[in-house]
Amino acid sequence: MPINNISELKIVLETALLSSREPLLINDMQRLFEEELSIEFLRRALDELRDDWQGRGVELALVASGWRFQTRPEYQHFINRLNPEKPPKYSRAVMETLAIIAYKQPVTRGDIEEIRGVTVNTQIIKTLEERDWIKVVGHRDVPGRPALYATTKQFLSDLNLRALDELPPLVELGSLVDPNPHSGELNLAELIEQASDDSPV
Amino acid sequence: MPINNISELKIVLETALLSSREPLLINDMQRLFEEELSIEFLRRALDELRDDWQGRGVELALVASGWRFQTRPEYQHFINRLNPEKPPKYSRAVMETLAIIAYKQPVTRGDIEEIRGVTVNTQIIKTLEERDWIKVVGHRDVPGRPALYATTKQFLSDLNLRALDELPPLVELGSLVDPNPHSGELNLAELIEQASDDSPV
Amino acid sequence: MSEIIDTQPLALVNGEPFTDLPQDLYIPPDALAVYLNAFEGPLDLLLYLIRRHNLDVLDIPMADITRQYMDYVELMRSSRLDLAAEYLLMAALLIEIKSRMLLPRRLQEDETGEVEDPRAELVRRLLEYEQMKIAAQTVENKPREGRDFEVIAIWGEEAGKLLPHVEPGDLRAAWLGLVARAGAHRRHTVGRQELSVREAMGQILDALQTGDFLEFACLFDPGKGIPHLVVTFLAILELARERMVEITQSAAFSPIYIRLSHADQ
Repeated sequence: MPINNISELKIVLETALLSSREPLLINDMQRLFEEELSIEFLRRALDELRDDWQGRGVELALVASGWRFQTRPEYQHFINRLNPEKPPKYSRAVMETLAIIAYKQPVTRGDIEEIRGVTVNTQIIKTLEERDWIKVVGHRDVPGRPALYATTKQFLSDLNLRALDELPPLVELGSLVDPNPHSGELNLAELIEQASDDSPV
Repeated sequence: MPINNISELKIVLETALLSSREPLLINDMQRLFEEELSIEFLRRALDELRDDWQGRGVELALVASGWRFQTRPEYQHFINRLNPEKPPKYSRAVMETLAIIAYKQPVTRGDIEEIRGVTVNTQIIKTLEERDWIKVVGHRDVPGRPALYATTKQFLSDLNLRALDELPPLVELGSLVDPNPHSGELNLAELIEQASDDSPV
Repeated sequence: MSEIIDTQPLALVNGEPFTDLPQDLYIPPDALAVYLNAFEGPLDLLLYLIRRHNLDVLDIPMADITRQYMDYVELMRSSRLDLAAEYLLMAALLIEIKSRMLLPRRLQEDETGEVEDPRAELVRRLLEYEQMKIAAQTVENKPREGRDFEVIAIWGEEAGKLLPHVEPGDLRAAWLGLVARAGAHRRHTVGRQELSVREAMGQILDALQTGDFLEFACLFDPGKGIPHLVVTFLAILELARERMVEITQSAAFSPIYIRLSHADQ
């Protein structure tokens, strides 16, 4: 579905920004589209979008870590009258990064990316560092000398643990979660290969 | 700040609904305001708000646990490009167990086993409980007092439903005959593929 | 999957071109286990056999189905008995129904006035199961939060103030999600012992933060017992192996010193 005009672009940007838990950089937004959209084009759409939201209770704002929708302070008192909200949740990306650091420490960002199969947003590491749950404990002696992350004492006490080995042991999930989202496309050779593989599925 | 007209009301409702992590019931929304607003007035504002969001990537929806803003499925492919992580796909065993609980609730594990003809792995129940899709709602008064499972509001909301009766009705199978008569010549790979394919008919 | 398959004959499956199946649906034993994995149980298999032959569930030819079903179970039994238990139970049921059908019909009517058909109960179960199978597919195809759409919750002051709560179980869940996505072939096992070593590695790195040399012996706390000493020692070895620390000793039996790699840079 290619983007033909700025109205379509604005709809997609609005949808992505409203649904994202973390602020988005222009770079992130470029990844939304198959075709390559120029930064100027995106910038213009964001400016228009910001104007469109004038006079509402929510605004599009540019903060240190990117663009995000946020409630305008004048409307906060309405929202405060609702029940105290349930505490927010970390995104899956944050939780998985934390799990990898907890179970595999000390690890570099590269290690985390290798396990997760996707690049690790700087914001995720920042979030965990600001919470004082992870810290840099050294550098690996390879080119670039990447930082090695480990969990902190704060992390253990916030999770009510005395030591890391009190973390739940990792039992294989078995076949409850389909490991292969394309199981419809399996062919015989693949199936037999899986069957003869020693690792449990 | 009293509410003078429906436009002002809509702005506050929109702000609250966009920023709330949980769906809001009309009761919740009444608490947003110092003055007492009638349910009809709120209802009308919500209907207008829903219309205002037509043609956007985000919609105002009414689900089991209340009103919420959510992205339209047609825009998911943009969002997926931003976040290449795929949510887990549940195995057939999990989905069959869920379907039995959804359509036959409340049921015991024994009931599920009776229908499926196989023992139900504890992990399957756990997976569904952890997702907050099923819960124990009581115990059957027979020896062993087995737990009775039912689906939760969260299950309905996650499937974008207001109530259980919005689930599609069960197919009546009195005389159903395979609509795909086979050719007689079969190929093993195709057979396995078909068998592993989730579609039953 | 591996448990229900002998790896040796599997090569035979690969070696032979099993493209055409005879009418009786015979499946070579080695492929059978693979094949059976695709089924959720005996009812599922039975349904498949019936559907494959385009039979009316309400009019199952018991003899044919039972024979065919027994072929499967026999093959299964030779490879893995425990998997076959539920299937064997079904086989017993099939045979029971078949034998009852061979007996002269008792002209006994039930309340509804119909002559009881020994197949009735099985048919009822098959239909109910198939109904649920279809229902499962229906539920699967419904738009689902997190997969087909997202719930909106933009940033607000209140949300910013409250910190998310995390339970140890959440970490495990996050990890399992990762493993599931990473695919079936990669196995991540982290034992308790390995964790202790990992934790000790972090502590040692932390102790070396100043960048100075520390004497090897300082890193050990004999008061914590022998397992702790062993874990600490293993941690130092692992750190050295991963080139996170440098270990030096100027001469035999002289003190051993440890510092962070490239601490001088």
